[in-house]
Amino acid sequence: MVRNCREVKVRELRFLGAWDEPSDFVELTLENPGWEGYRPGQFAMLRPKHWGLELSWGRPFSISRANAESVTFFFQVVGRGTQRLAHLKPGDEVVLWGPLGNGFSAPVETPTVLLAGGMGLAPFRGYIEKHPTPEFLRLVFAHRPELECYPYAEMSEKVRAEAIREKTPDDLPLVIERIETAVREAAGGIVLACGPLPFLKTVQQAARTRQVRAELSLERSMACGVGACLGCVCKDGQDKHVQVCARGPVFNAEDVRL
Amino acid sequence: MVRNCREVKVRELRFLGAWDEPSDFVELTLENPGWEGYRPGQFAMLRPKHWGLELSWGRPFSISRANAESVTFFFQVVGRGTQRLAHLKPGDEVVLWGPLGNGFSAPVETPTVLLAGGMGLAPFRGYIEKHPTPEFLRLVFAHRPELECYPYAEMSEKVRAEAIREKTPDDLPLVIERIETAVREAAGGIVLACGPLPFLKTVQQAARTRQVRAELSLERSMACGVGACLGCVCKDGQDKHVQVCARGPVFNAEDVRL
Amino acid sequence: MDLRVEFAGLVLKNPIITASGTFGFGLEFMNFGDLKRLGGIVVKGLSLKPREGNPMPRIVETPCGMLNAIGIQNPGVEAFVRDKLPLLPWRETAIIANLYACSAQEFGDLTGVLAGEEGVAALEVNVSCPNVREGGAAFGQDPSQIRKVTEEVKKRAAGKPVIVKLSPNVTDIGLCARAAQDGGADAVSLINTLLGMAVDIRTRKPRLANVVGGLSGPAIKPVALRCVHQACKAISIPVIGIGGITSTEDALEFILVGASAVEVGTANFLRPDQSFRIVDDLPRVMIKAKCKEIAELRGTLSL
Amino acid sequence: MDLRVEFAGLVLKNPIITASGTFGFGLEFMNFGDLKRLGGIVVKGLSLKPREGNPMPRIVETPCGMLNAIGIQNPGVEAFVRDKLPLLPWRETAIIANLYACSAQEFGDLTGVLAGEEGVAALEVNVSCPNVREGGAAFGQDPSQIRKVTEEVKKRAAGKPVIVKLSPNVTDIGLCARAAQDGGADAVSLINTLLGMAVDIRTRKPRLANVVGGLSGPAIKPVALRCVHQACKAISIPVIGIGGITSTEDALEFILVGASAVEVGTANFLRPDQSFRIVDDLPRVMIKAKCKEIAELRGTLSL
Ligand SMILES: Cc1cc2nc3c(=O)[nH]c(=O)nc-3n(C[C@H](O)[C@H](O)[C@H](O)COP(=O)(O)OP(=O)(O)OC[C@H]3O[C@@H](n4cnc5c(N)ncnc54)[C@H](O)[C@@H]3O)c2cc1C
Ligand SMILES: Cc1cc2nc3c(=O)[nH]c(=O)nc-3n(C[C@H](O)[C@H](O)[C@H](O)COP(=O)(O)OP(=O)(O)OC[C@H]3O[C@@H](n4cnc5c(N)ncnc54)[C@H](O)[C@@H]3O)c2cc1C
Ligand SMILES: Cc1cc2nc3c(=O)[nH]c(=O)nc-3n(C[C@H](O)[C@H](O)[C@H](O)COP(=O)(O)O)c2cc1C
Ligand SMILES: Cc1cc2nc3c(=O)[nH]c(=O)nc-3n(C[C@H](O)[C@H](O)[C@H](O)COP(=O)(O)O)c2cc1C
Ligand code: FES
Ligand code: FES
Repeated sequence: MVRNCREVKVRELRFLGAWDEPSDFVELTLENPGWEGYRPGQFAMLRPKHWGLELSWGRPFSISRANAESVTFFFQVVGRGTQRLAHLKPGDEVVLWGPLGNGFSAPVETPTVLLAGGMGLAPFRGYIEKHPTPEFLRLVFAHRPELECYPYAEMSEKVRAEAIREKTPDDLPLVIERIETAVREAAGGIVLACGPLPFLKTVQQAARTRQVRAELSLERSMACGVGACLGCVCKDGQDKHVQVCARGPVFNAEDVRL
Repeated sequence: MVRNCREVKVRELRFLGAWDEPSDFVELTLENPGWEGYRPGQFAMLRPKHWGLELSWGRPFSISRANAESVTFFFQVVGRGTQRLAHLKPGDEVVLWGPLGNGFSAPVETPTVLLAGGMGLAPFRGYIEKHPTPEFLRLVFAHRPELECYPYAEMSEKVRAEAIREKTPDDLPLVIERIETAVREAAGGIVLACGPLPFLKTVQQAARTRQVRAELSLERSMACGVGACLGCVCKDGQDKHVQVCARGPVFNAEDVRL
Repeated sequence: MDLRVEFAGLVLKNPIITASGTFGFGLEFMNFGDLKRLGGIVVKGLSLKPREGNPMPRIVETPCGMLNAIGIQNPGVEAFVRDKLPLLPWRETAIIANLYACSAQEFGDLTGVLAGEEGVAALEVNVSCPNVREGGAAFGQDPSQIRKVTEEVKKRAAGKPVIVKLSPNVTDIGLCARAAQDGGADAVSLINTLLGMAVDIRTRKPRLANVVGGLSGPAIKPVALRCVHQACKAISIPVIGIGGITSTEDALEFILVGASAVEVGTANFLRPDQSFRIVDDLPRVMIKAKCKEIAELRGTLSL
Repeated sequence: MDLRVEFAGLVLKNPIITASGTFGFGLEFMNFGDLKRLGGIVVKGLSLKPREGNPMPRIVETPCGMLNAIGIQNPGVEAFVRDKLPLLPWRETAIIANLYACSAQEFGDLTGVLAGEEGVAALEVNVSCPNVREGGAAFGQDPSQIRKVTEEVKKRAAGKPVIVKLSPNVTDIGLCARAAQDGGADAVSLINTLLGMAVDIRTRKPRLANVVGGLSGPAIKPVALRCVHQACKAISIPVIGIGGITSTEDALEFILVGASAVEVGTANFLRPDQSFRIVDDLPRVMIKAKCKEIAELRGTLSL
């Protein structure tokens, strides 16, 4: 696998929706620097070339899908970097390094439950597309903003899928129950989860209780993305600090402390 | 005169030409926040709203012209700020404070020689347009880049004008001689000069020798533009530090040390 | 929503004060906002005699900040009292004089001139200006000198609150804060600028005629917050936070760490109405921070 | 064009070195450029025993900079020598070990392990890490401790060049530089990070678990240049400039002020090939600065 740093051009920026405070949901498509062979769950660091020095770091995003021509990311505007990214225009140059990290397992002919919370949906788009036996996949998607903000419709055409929305905090117990059921139903197979921390904790807990194999994709603020700065660590099963960027972002549920 | 700070929209950005290293010449037109009554030679501070914090200051530019709808600046790309300004797009918002400073004298029916060096041409565009007796005006324009980089053609239609180009350093003595002649020919009238420091020094020297009344417009790096920071001072005739932004940018040639 | 703050004998309508040297004498900003809306205005550094300041160039832009070596150019304290103070809305907004001198004696004399002025709400003692070689830096970096100057000023202040402005260019900011407290200061303010430098590889010259200058702006905010945090732990008198404050959120960060009020400096150059905008934005940001009055937030950082 | 620099017994093919803690063990960057093109690589801080470092969160982005409180997480000096060093191109590029310890004795022992390693070109002694409470900060801020540690390391270095890395969080950087020189250092490098802090008004908590951390990046470049300038005036041994270097122009600024070489830190996070790009850009920028070899530029600032 080539792990390079390239300058590529923006091909398209598409707004999928907005929610609550001005928080846009954006699909960003860049020229592909040759990453068809990436492993879903891997990510890349992005930094538009014209960014000055105010932001010191690139920004990590899951590779949502990639084909011979282009690579697509899917993000939500949450702060200074994503705000600026949402102003990119076709032709703008972006410095891109990756694919980074390890990615999800993709066992064939194995019942696999994809558990996505919010933006955690991103990596599963490519996962579904690339999987050799998609009929074994099942997607459970928990979300708060409207479904239209996500590329869910398209994904649900390809695999068995269901979405559950937490419209108000009152819905939370139901969502948790649905996650737990999904984990239970994966017994003998595997659960792959990506989403916010409380979501991952629920999955980890359920997988432990039900003794289901599970992989969790973690998020951290990242400076380098390549394992050098030690800013993004989590604790592994032995209580040792390991870099999420280089040793993850995907961990076996039993090998990581959340 | 209202000296306010407003957010206005970009109406147009026009590239007039480029020269040498990638150095663009740009005409920037903004919505006019109500400045028809400005005095030519006055300037404004500009800061696009989306600039982050990397650049700490706005940038000062002479008001090149203003009408009821719009105000126009004319600038050359020389550094970080002007580079960013050259990427503005119609609709972008710019924070604008001004009109600032004092401006040039505009005596009626007085022989007036406008001496412009390079970007020093900017303020004279509006000066010519607003002058009640333009038949008394004469423009002498010294430049290095091609004439097409400047809005000279249009100006030369309205007043008696000549341009002299310093193509190579060898041409410098000729240019200096032409400046000196122009100053001499203004005897009994007034010289108004705007341009780089060596240019202004030549004018000041010639005006002193020939005892011609002259006004010089100075440039300084500016942080506030309103006389508060004391970062932009020059020395007046009594060797006192005075703010170029608030007490100038136009000074009587005999009242300033260059 | 209650935006008032009271400390060191001062009552401010809100905790936003403009910092010395970045807001002139306030009058320069009258067309950009209503000076009466500000919590306070610290005027440009004043000396006994008029000062021409340093030669040019005096300012350089740096990443997210700037360097300055103005050298306390000012018309002298008497011209201030005569020409500027009467034009300021001192009944509505605290006008704070910023004192610059090169000896304890001179600080005392300067205090003498200002102590009787009804329009002056408090005295901020700049023992920390790094630009002028004659003593500014030395005072600010030596706790025993800080104490001595404070005592001298306090003695002649006729009851006006004395605020000692501290330099961050020291090994132990807590010691300096304590020295000011021991000298009788009513409050301290910090930080003044960090000592910095810029050079031009083309001309091979320093970018400031004074060679070194003071670094300010968002770049130094993390250092300023740390210093304010350390000062708040070291002393019991009120602290005014300064350094890189650009937004209302920034201001509240300093208050969270323990500051009673803040001063806005370099941000006044982002746009001349920035301090007014920070004031206007206070209610919104306080709601976001879930607090109804400033005192409720002050020093509540959970460690 | 001659890009070589020689100083303190080191011969580097160019003056661009990657700074400790920002370039891992070099190996992390092998896919982004040819390590052999770098002037040198300072590896992540090493301690005698493996260290887990500080709890999370450890890093925060700040305007034109960042705070870190990693706390010298590292696998220990022996694992470095065994697992990392053999994979590095140490014959072609100077590999510099960065030493972290909490007592002079421990520094000595650490030196003992590294002194015999052919692959280690020099030792950089981190007496300045502000993140770990046990002593780092105290060493770096106390000239007599700096001297003592330097002597101890020098004694056991078996002739390998000893570079003492200085903290900027002091009143007088010249004194610290002199202490290193007096202790027998072959060179000093500076600056390490400025002590800073960041807080979150929403959670009312510090943004670093360690509360305070080290500020680095372009934001601090003016402070770094000033410190290097002062150190060069204070001592006669070579100086390595560090702090906010992002471009080739920045690097040459430090050399102009007197540095013999520079280290690039936080800029490695702008993009992972940034240090390689700075090297590639050297010839172009040197032509712009009108100089044919580095030595011709060094210390030629005209005051
Ligand atoms: C491996 C990996 C893959 C990711 N994939 C995606 C993706 O596909 N789509 C997507 O929208 N986001 C993704 N993220 C999160 C994304 O990186 C952050 O949302 C982004 O960096 C925020 O940048 P900002 O400058 O807008 O926010 P900032 O201004 O830096 O911060 C704004 C807020 O976001 C928080 N934040 C910052 N960085 C992160 C982070 N890395 N993780 C969680 N919270 C953070 C901050 O604490 C703060 O509260 C991923 C993160 C990682 C580590
Ligand atoms: C009253 C006034 C009116 C002006 N009118 C015009 C105008 O109509 N058109 C125009 O093109 N320019 C004008 N200028 C100059 C203009 O302000 C600068 O070119 C601009 O600020 C440079 O910004 P920058 O960020 O691109 O350059 P920077 O990156 O800040 O600096 C690049 C280079 O330009 C130099 N420089 C920076 N600011 C100034 C300055 N104010 N004066 C001279 N050199 C400077 C720097 O020293 C450096 O060498 C005017 C300046 C003043 C003070
Ligand atoms: C141009 C300029 C002039 C200054 N003049 C003074 C001064 O006269 N007296 C003083 O105590 N501080 C002076 N300062 C320091 C500021 O008041 C403030 O302490 C410092 O800039 C840090 O705050 P900031 O980052 O918000 O600017 C000056 C700062 C600047 C930028
Ligand atoms: C994430 C990080 C980790 C660091 N770790 C070390 C270290 O282990 N030892 C050390 O001497 N300096 C360490 N430093 C300091 C840098 O080597 C350098 O001195 C400092 O960051 C200033 O340079 P810069 O502004 O170019 O980053 C670290 C800096 C950062 C940002
Ligand atoms: S982001 Fe630097 S080690 Fe992971
Ligand atoms: S730019 Fe601030 S006084 Fe002129």
